[in-house]
Amino acid sequence: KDTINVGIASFLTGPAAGPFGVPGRNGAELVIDAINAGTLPAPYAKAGFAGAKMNAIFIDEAGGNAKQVGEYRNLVEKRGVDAVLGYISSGTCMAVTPVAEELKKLTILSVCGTPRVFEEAQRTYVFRTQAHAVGDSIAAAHYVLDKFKDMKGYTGINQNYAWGQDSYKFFDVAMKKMAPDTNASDNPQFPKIFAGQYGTEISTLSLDPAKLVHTSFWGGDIEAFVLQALVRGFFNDKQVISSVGGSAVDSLGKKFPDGVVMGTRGEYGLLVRNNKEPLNAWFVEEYKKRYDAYPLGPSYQYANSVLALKIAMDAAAEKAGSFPNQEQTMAALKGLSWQSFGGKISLSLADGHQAVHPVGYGITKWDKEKGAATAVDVKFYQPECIYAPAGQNSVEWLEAGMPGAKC
Amino acid sequence: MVAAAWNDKTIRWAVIGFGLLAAAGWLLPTWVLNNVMFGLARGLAVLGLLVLWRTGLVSFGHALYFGLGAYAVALLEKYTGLTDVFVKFGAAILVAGACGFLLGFVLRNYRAIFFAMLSLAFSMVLYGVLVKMEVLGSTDGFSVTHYTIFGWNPDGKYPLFCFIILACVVALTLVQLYLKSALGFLTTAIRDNELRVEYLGYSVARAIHIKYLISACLAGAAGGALAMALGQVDPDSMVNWTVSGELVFITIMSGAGSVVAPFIGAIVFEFLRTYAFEWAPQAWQLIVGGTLLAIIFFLPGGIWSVLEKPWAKRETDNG
Amino acid sequence: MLKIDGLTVDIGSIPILREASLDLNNGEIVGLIGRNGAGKTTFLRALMGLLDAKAGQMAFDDVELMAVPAQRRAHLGIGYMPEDRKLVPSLTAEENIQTPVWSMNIADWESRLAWIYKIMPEAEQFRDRPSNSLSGGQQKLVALARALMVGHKLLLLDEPSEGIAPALAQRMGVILKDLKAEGVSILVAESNIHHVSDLIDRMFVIERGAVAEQAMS
Amino acid sequence: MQLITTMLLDGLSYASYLFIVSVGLTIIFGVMKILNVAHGAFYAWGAYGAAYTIGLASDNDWPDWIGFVLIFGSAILVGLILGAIIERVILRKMYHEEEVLIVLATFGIFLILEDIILLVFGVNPYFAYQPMALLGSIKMGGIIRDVYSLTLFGLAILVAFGCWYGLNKTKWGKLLSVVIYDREISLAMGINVQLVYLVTFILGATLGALGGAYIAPTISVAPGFGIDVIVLSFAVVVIGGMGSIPGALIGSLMVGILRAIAVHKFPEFELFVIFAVMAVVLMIRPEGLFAPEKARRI
Amino acid sequence: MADVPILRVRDLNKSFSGIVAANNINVDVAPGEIVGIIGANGAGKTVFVNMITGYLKPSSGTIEFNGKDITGIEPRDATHEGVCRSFQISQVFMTMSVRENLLIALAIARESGSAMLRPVDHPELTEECERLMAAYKIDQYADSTVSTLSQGVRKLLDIAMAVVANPEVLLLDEPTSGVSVEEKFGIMDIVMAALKEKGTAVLFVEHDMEIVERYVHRVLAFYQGEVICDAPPEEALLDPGVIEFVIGTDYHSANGTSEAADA
Ligand SMILES: Nc1ncnc2c1ncn2[C@@H]1O[C@H](COP(=O)(O)OP(=O)(O)OP(=O)(O)O)[C@@H](O)[C@H]1O
Ligand SMILES: Nc1ncnc2c1ncn2[C@@H]1O[C@H](COP(=O)(O)OP(=O)(O)OP(=O)(O)O)[C@@H](O)[C@H]1O
Ligand SMILES: [Mg+2]
Ligand SMILES: [Mg+2]
Repeated sequence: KDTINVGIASFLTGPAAGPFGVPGRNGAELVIDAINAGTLPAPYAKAGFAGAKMNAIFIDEAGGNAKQVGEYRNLVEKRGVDAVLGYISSGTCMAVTPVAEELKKLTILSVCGTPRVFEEAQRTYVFRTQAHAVGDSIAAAHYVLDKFKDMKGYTGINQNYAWGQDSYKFFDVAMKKMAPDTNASDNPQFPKIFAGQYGTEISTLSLDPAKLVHTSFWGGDIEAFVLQALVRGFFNDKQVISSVGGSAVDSLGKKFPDGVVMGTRGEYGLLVRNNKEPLNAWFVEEYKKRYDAYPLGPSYQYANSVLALKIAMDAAAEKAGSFPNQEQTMAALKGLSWQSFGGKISLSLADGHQAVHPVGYGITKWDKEKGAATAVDVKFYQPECIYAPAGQNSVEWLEAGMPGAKC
Repeated sequence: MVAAAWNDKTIRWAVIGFGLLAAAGWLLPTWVLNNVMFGLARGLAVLGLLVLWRTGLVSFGHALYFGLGAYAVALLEKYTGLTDVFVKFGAAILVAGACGFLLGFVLRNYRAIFFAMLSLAFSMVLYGVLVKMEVLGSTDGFSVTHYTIFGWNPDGKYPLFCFIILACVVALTLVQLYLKSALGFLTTAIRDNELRVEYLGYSVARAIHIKYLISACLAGAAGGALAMALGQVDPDSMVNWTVSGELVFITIMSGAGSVVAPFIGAIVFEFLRTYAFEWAPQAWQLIVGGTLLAIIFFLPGGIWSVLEKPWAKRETDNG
Repeated sequence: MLKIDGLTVDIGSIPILREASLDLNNGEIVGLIGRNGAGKTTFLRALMGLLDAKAGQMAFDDVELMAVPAQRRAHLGIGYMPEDRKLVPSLTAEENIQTPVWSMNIADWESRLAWIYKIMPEAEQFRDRPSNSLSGGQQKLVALARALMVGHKLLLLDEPSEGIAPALAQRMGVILKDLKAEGVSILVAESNIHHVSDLIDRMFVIERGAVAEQAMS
Repeated sequence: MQLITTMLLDGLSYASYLFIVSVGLTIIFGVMKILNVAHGAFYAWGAYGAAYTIGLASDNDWPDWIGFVLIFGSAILVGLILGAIIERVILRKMYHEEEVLIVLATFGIFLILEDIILLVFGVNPYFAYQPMALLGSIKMGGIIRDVYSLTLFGLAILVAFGCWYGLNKTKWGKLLSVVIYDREISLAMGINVQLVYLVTFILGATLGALGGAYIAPTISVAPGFGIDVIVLSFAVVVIGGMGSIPGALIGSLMVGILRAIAVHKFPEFELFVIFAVMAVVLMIRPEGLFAPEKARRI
Repeated sequence: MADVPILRVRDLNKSFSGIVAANNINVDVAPGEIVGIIGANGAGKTVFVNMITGYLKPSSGTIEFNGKDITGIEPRDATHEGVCRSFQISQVFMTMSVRENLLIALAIARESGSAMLRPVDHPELTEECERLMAAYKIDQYADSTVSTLSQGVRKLLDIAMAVVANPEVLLLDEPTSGVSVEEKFGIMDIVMAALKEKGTAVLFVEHDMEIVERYVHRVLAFYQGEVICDAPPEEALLDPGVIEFVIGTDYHSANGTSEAADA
């Protein structure tokens, strides 16, 4: 077989296209082309996916979960793809997973964060090369407690949908467990997603005695929030910690305030921008050359999914001595551990289907000389510290006070 | 009544058509089967909107009932483990119907844009509740994975497809009989002149309430059917105002000419979207919007108006 | 002053007026008489440009009306009173009478209004009431007054006495005769010849879209 | 006390926002009876116009105050071009159709315009924060506020007064009420109906674009942000009563203030405020706060 | 004439923000009686009809029908009681055909409860419908959409729709205005003959004195919300107040000719 068809879903339209979907697609595209041409750096320089070229079919993830379920079926049943990659929205991941199982199609989730995908049921055909969101919030709590020991209480502003609600909930529980005597605000804000106007919320947060403000805003929402908060001197007064606002750091450039704690959900994007590790350096370099922008978190996440597929297929081919079938590829993928474009990733949870990797935070700083955004005080937390051991439900583990965490 | 139904030309042909479709479903590729099934499910809701539209009312809030139906199915499975399609489907209709019956007391007094927007307000309240409530799945929603028919646990979607076709046939027949009855005949009359209807001695509010109830039940049935066909429920795809808008969109695209139109329109829409999406993943809205404009311009009577002429011609030929 | 020749109007594909011809001299009142559905209203609407004519000529003074867009015809001094009143419900009676003043230059509109009130004192009584509260006949009066505001050359009246109490209809006849004396030409569409037999100078009978002049008995 | 002033100011500024984004819809709805879904696209195009030109200006180191000129300039340009094209090419041929059909047509236009944005401007956000930064901030009621949002209030009052005056006190406004009621009688009274429609639509489109353009400095101008505005502005229009400018103003104020109270005190209900206000208003006044007069029929 | 009035109106008043549209109206109508209502424009005739049929609620006063108080009931209940009306401005279903208009009227009048779920096109209804259309001379328009019909035809349809419920009291608001002279007597003959047979009491508002003279037993003349004259036509039409405010002087001077023309 000399080509494989792979469906790749990411937001190509709508508000999530700019911060997530298109950077994600670009990351995938860059790496696919490099693999097809055999131009990836060592140890992945061998061309192709088990020798085959990948023909990527990009589809738009916009339109809601139900629509995506339909589109997933179309990908598999109508367009006959060999595997499906991608997905950003947690809801969509939750929705397509049972369908993937039903249709028995290898599916690698790239970005979505909800732990429920693998904790509600054992999956056979679905993998995720990104760690889940509980770890993001635990790492955030660690970072806050490491750097701002004497902050007076915390509050949050998060979008009113599952991602925002979960992010704050996990952060809140983690804080309560790790530092029981800090004050949690009784009035955290949950504005409607894409509301755009945050004047009232900024007033409320300003009146709140809590100093630390947690946000899982992304894309246009974080940008609007930053702009509106900035003129009102909000950042002089409050310490903001953002879990996925990375795109705003680049889009707003020097306008983005210094001193904001920023995460990227892994060893990605802003936090590793100047990291000289060869795979990462190659990725940043090539990405910049091709798209005239720095790769963001999602660029890494998609690229990593593509890379995982390649590694698994190559390994399976070697083992089988011929072009691997889906079962062989899945067997190779299961429990895989590999050096990705951003650090080491291991599929070590959920019986080898769910990835873990370090998660870090840093503090934004505008580098005047280079005219580029950077992060300082970057600190990564290792998987043993932020994820529940295999087989445990991570929310229950978190609520139990994270027994056995090694930090 | 069965005889009366069979005497009706539309019903007769629809039954035959749906029968053929059910047979063809055995041979169709799965993706076609799925898209047809989604289309038919939505068509049920559109049929309900057609009943309202004939009387001049457009609801921007029928996602409320659509969502109630879908969630009834999903919650039933999740919390009670009941999976029988008849039970699920019945529950969807019951929940939506009960809600429609109650809200009907309020909405029957509204017309035009105010009817549309008050419906919208009610549906957005449900949306807000779902988004807030984690036990109801928040924005992620639930999967609906299993279905059984009288204890039989079928493999694949074909039996479900047949079930949905059956539901469509029943709904279509009942609605057609209703529209041809004196009560249904009032539909256009109310749109034209409510005052006269009152003076003739019939309560307009009551007539509208009945229509509203019918449309709510059908939307509930549609939501339930789609939830089973799709295997997924969530607020954004089932309850948000965009869903209501989409249903209205299909209604008008289909045309109000016949009770068959909603199903044809909904299936066409399903395929239109699938192909637009495939051809232009970055600009599929442009294709959908352009098609919409083209239909409005060249077929103001909806897709049905294309079929209407040959259909009417048959009528004169036969009688 | 008005000469209509071979006017043919279709609505949809149904022929409504067939080669209708009619002429009207300065200072003349002419009746267009026909039974229900004969095409009277259609005739007047076509004259106002509210319906497209398929064929024919309509010479008004020296102007060919066919070449004048609908909204410009009123500017020539043609006042039209529709059969079904068509008052703007959100405006008062007086504002309704004034509507032409807003779109055209009617220099003497204030004196015209005063004159209208003089000849129709009823109208003055309800001048400030919203037109949607007026009775059917009162609305008819306002519609007539509005036509008078525009029509200093030609008045097209569609069943002006329908629904008007006889005492008032009688006075209206007098008013129209006065107008005629001032040189205004008037075309009255009527389904009941008795309403206008004293008023009109000549009569055209319209039947199924065909118009023919008939001698007055 | 501090809380009350804060809530009031927050409420006022949100109300101004609501009014500004919905006034264009009210005008088109009131006069032409068209529920213009494309309003969301005008809003988005206005914002893109402003953001794009302000970005250019800042790249060329033009003074920041130019931003204000560009906001109004781009709104007018967008309104004029899009408004004229859409009215003349599409809507003009549809006035005799059923109202829903026209709504659907505007929905089609919306979809198309949205995707054209995507094709022209791409997926990355545009910013136009310069005007907001220029005006800086001011301390009111113990809280720092940005002056720009306060000017929004002024603009809302100005636009409201302008529209109200134009509709109720000028000859043109009065002509509109005739055109609204009936096309034939308007023609018979010498009114150029086509022109009135064209001008009204352009005006509505310009106001829609102005909403977007003026809001642009406070937000990230990115794909898909026009959609929510549609529902918001529909709600405001319905609360106020079809086509009523004072109605829209009062409706905005009610929603704005109640929303501020909710955000400060009962954040769980924030999402419901606008719909709750709409439901309550409609229950009490089935056609909105300022319902237009109806014709007497019998 | 029977002594017990079928319709008894007592002290009826109605005003609209300062405008008095009904001022202490007292009227009794006997079963089968035919009453002509005349009056100046804006005198309150339509308002009177509207109050009897429940469209407007009187400010004060009572309306009794067959001894039952029907003041302020809903129009549809008035219809159920047996009080029906036609309209000055035709109220018909504009986008439907003449036949469909009548079928609906018939269906509502004849069917009740679940019978409303029977198809409308069953023979009893359609046959009666055809008869009615023939009687009102609108059968040639049976399949035309009403919006394409002239005002006069709509008027006929409007009246036909009012009588299908076989009311005991029928109120007609200007039944012949806009109906051409060729038809108006024919129509009134048909309507009146049918109603006489059933003993229906009819009150009709009319500006055409020929019609009034020809058909009514009694005339009610309205002026500024008051009944200024309640008498048989011979008497009423010569009443000076009535002449001044309602019928004018032309009518009597032209009377001879018009009677000759009708003969
Ligand atoms: N839109 C239409 N489509 C089809 N036919 C129409 C339409 N409008 C009018 N007609 C027909 O044109 C004919 C003339 O109508 P018109 O209204 O001019 O009559 P009229 O002489 O004014 O009658 P009336 O005295 O009853 O008002 C009628 O037979 C009517 O049915
Ligand atoms: N809804 C209303 N609001 C305000 N005033 C009204 C209303 N209805 C009627 N009127 C007024 O009440 C008076 C009586 O009106 P009505 O319609 O009964 O007159 P009418 O006798 O039927 O006259 P016509 O012969 O012109 O039809 C009129 O002055 C009218 O303006
Ligand atoms: Mg006519
Ligand atoms: Mg009257």
